[in-house]
Amino acid sequence: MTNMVDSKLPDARGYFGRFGGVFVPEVLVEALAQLERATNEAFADPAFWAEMETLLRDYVGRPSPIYHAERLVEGPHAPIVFKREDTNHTGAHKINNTVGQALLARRMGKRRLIAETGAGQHGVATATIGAKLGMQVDVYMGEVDVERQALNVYLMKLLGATVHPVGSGTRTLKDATNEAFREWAARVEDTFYVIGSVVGAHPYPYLVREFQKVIGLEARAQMLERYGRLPTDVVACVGGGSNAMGIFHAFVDDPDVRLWGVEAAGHGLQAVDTAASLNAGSVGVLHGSRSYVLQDDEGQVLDTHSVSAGLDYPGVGPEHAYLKDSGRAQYVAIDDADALAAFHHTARREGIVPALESAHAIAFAQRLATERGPGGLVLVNLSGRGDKDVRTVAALDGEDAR
Amino acid sequence: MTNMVDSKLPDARGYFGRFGGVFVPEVLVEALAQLERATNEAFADPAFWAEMETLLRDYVGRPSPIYHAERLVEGPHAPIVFKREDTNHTGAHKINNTVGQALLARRMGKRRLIAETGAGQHGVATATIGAKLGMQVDVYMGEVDVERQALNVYLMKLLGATVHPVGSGTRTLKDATNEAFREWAARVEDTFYVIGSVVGAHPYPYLVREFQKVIGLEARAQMLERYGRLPTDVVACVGGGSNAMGIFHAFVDDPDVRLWGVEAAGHGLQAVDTAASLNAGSVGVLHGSRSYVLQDDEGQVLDTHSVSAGLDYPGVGPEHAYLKDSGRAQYVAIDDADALAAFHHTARREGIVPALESAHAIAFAQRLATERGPGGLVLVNLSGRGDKDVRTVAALDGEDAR
Amino acid sequence: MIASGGFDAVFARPRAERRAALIAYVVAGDPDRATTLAVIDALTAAGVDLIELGIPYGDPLADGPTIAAAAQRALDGGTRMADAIAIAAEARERGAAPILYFTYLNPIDRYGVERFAREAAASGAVGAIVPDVPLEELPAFGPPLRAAGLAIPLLIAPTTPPERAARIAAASSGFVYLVSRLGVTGARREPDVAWAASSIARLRSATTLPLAVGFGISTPAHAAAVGAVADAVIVGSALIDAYAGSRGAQAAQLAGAYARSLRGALRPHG
Amino acid sequence: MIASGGFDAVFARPRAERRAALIAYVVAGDPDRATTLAVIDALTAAGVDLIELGIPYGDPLADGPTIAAAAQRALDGGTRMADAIAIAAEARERGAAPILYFTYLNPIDRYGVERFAREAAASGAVGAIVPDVPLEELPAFGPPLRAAGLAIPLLIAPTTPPERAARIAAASSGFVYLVSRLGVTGARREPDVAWAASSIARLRSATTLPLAVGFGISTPAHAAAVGAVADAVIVGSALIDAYAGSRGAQAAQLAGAYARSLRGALRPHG
Ligand SMILES: Cc1ncc(COP(=O)(O)O)c(C=O)c1O
Ligand SMILES: Cc1ncc(COP(=O)(O)O)c(C=O)c1O
Repeated sequence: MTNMVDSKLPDARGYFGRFGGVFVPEVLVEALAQLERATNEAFADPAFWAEMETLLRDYVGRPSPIYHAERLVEGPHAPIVFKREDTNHTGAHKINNTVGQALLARRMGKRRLIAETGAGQHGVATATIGAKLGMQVDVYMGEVDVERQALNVYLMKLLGATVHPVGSGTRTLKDATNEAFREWAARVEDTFYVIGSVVGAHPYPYLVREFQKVIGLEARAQMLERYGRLPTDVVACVGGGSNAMGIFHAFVDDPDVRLWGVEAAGHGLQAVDTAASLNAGSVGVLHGSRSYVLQDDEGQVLDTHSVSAGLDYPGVGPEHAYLKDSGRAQYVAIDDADALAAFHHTARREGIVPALESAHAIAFAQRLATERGPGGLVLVNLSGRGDKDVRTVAALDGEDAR
Repeated sequence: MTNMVDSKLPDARGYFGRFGGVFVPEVLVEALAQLERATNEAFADPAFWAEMETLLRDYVGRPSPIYHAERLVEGPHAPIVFKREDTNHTGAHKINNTVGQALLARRMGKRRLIAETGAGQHGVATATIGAKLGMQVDVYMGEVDVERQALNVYLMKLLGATVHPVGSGTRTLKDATNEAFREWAARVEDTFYVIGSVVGAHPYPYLVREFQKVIGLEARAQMLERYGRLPTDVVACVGGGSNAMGIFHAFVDDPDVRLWGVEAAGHGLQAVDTAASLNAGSVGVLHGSRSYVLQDDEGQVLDTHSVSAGLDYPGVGPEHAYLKDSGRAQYVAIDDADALAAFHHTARREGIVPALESAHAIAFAQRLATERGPGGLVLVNLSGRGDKDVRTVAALDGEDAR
Repeated sequence: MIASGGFDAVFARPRAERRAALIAYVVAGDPDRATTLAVIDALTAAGVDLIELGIPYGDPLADGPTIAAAAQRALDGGTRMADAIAIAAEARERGAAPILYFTYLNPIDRYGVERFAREAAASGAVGAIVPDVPLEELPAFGPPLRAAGLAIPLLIAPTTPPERAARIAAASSGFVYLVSRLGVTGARREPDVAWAASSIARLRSATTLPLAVGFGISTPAHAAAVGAVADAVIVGSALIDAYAGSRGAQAAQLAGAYARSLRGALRPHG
Repeated sequence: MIASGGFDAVFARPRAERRAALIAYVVAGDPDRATTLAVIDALTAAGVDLIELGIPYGDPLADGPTIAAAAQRALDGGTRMADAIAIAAEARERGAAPILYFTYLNPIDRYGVERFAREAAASGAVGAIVPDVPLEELPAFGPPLRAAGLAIPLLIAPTTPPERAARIAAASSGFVYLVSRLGVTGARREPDVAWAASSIARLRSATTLPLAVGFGISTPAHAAAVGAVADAVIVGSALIDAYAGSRGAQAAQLAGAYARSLRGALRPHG
């Protein structure tokens, strides 16, 4: 039985306990307030959810299955069950959120979507729904990432989106996010900013969670139906934290279900090169809300590192900060080497090539399953497929995979 | 109302009308007979189908949705509905078949799977289920294809399979298939040959169809549920013909449903460089059965060309030859340029990047939908997703997408 | 503590001269401490009424490329919070125009809001603008600064609804900062003078504070047009552009010349 | 029509000499017509009893890399069906050993089975092996060839169940071809002599036809071992390897020498 928290948060000011809020230039305050009103209206409108459900079913391909990964661990262990977000259209949970936000945007009369992207997954997911709904899409992406993720850049072009390389700061995701905020500030009237995780100013952490919570709702029902009981543990990787909140939310009020967020330790928690905001960061304000941030003693945000682009972010959603401080969820970290080992192991033993992000969750789940023993039941959010990562891994392995 | 055919075929000797049969060296005849017996036993065993259904649901992610592609065609037109095989694990219909054959192999006590592959899709699908079931997998692939599909080659390695480059003949799919047959002949006792389409000697065309017919069974029920009626037309691309047979089979006995197979015309039906066996070929024997073959006047099999690797094959399943000759299905061809245009169009208008194979079907369906007008209802088998083709298309477009 | 004279002193001279005040933004430590000090001296000499001193931050959400790059140059040069405060203190000691800090919440938060308030006040500054602390977060953030005698000018944007603008004006101190157009700081896009004029007219009834207008002001013509309706004209990116790439005396000369051109455009109100 | 003497003539001499016959496989046109003719002459001179003449096919499912490559060389050299038949006819006219065609169904089918039967018989050949036409397909394929007087030796593999082997033997003509091990043609893997011996023993009761053994025979020792139990020994890939890369007289010399080494190993039955 774990510490209880309030699953009805955020409060009216966008707070989860002391985390969250709205820390943005005044020019965006009204846009966020508008978005909050539109969100509340939409969420209260059955027609909105009906359209959402149709798209999730026919376009995204939901429900995603749960799958017993039988060959992952040897010796006595708890069954490990994957929630298969990798089977979604575009290959990850990201699309659940972009579909929802694009519908909100259309409802608000905005014809243009903007998004930040790191590795390109959220950019592709935004470009995807933009193409489907006939909306203009502009994606902001750090120059460094444009260079190393040429495939996703081309994919976004194929989908009709325009990719804008961002040359400021570290020229990666953090700066792309800054730039998207700036672009939004410049064109708030006709532009909807589609944020890719449970980060940013209120109402983003809330609405992204609401769009992603379908993962946990489905998984909870599927576990009860298949196993006649809830999992003992739920494990998910945490970058910004959207897939994790997506699967955690449905279990937050189940006191006996332990929630585990797995961050990217990169080269290690003690190293400079890490991306584990909750494990190695401190409380700060980044991209519009208060949460844990990887920063120096002057409040300057640090460069991060993870082999997995989707976890390579110095912040984390405020609801995770709240769950951490309350003890309701525990946050651990897995380094590059262990994540890569889990990537290979899952491919070889299950015939599933996981996203490097998800491989962090799997690596931790393997240990946990052994620790729990046969009485346990470990649910892992397989947030995405690893096709996008094959070249990265091949390069690390010194293999050719053009 | 169209010509009727016998959907209960093949007959006991493996014939669909005058097509099919068993034309293999004697060393394989008994292996095929064994396979036929095992297939019949398995198909009569509810436990076999129960395991198959579990895997299709949890591992493959079935049922795949149907999806109304609203923005594909302008002007008055019949709705176009995609059957979304692209949402399957590994990204195409191929996995339905490899899961089935791997279960058959295990039932027969064979611990080793071999497969031929062209672009690598079937190789990856075989490596995938082999990894999951803990079976050894050897994949035969032409040297030319190994060179140009390095990514899939690496993916197979990741999944624990061994890829054997084939240096004979044209060093492409046809020769890889020859080599797989030879390897099977050398190790029939412990080896199961997983054929990737409704081709080869009996019982392959039959059993592959039985494993793929889930596509049509699902789609038929989904259409009735969603639209209250059957489609007027069913469209699928035809390489070897497995995705097409998979969706056609459930509709063969519906006289008002027109069936359209779309072949790859490559540079055009009149050109030397084509892959349209039914449209430009003649009756012959290739890889163990009688069907249409692209061959010269001496019976030498021709080099083929299609921008889509999965359609780049000089033969076609015998059941298609039968459906063609009977008039029950019609076979048309779409050339590289039109397929590429449909590829781009579908990405931009629907946010779905189709496999180049499937883009052939879409290109034809666009025309058909306009011709049919609003009274029609066109079901297209979206056999796979196009992630695997993005580099090919980028190269054709002169874009960089490393 | 260096006497700041507070905000009354800032607006006394322009008020007496019946013209709009000129507020000039520079980043502390861009590209080095000596240059910043020289530039501040030159701006003072050019008749600038208030120096907005940017404390460099690596993720400046409200700033465009010019100021973001200037902040990065300052950070790359090793400028830390204490350095920025020391620059302000030294400038004041050398008789510079009043100084107002401009930075973001995170560096202040991390430094400690109380500590920042104390040291900022001690440096002789008149206040601080923190653009990512909107009205709603002010109660949690503002008191320590106010207690130290620092003003916190708040921003009103074109997107701010009138009722909210009035509340912001009421909560503001020092002056009210009207953002002259959508977007972030930067000289590349023009200010919306007509919108500024009508907002000013509306806000006069809501506050007695001076109304300053900034964002996109880069030419004497902009300054003249905005200065005709506002109590203060704020220039930032265009000034930084004017001396970017140079250092020391040369930078000071360029900054001074540029400031003079704007200052000259601020004619007494009709 | 060139008199073939039929299959009886093929086995008359080895029978008289109480030894196993030697059957040698070459691909027509590998690497050219003249070489093939010279090689056939040399094989005849070396005492080969029957020439298996491969009509090149690009997708030879029953053949390993050696024969597949030889066929490809012949095709690349432009060898067509008519060329292969003409080579057979010319060889026979020059007094070569009897000739048996070996090819696949598709080239024959496309050429026309009746036309092939007619022209093959006219070339003086004794029959044709078509390895991808199994027992079940023989009724549809065989009659035109048989009507033209051509024998169709069928193959029995290690995987063939005994009951089926007996049926194959019964349906075969000319001889019965026992495949000595799993897999396709090729010299790289050894024949299974023990299996061949036991199969031969079992088949004796099912047929009066000669029993030939092939696949993997490459050394005089293999020939001796197999020749001790079988009525004929078939060599293919190893022979092709022996002269691959050479042409004309040199090829003939190499092929002849190699054939003689095998022929010498075929001792009279005890
Ligand atoms: C597959 C996958 N998993 C996880 C993440 C991390 O994001 P979040 O923590 O918001 O789920 C990403 C981000 O790109 C991703 O692509
Ligand atoms: C996506 C896709 N569609 C179609 C095909 C063609 O095969 P078939 O005609 O057997 O469906 C392939 C073959 O690789 C494929 O990958």
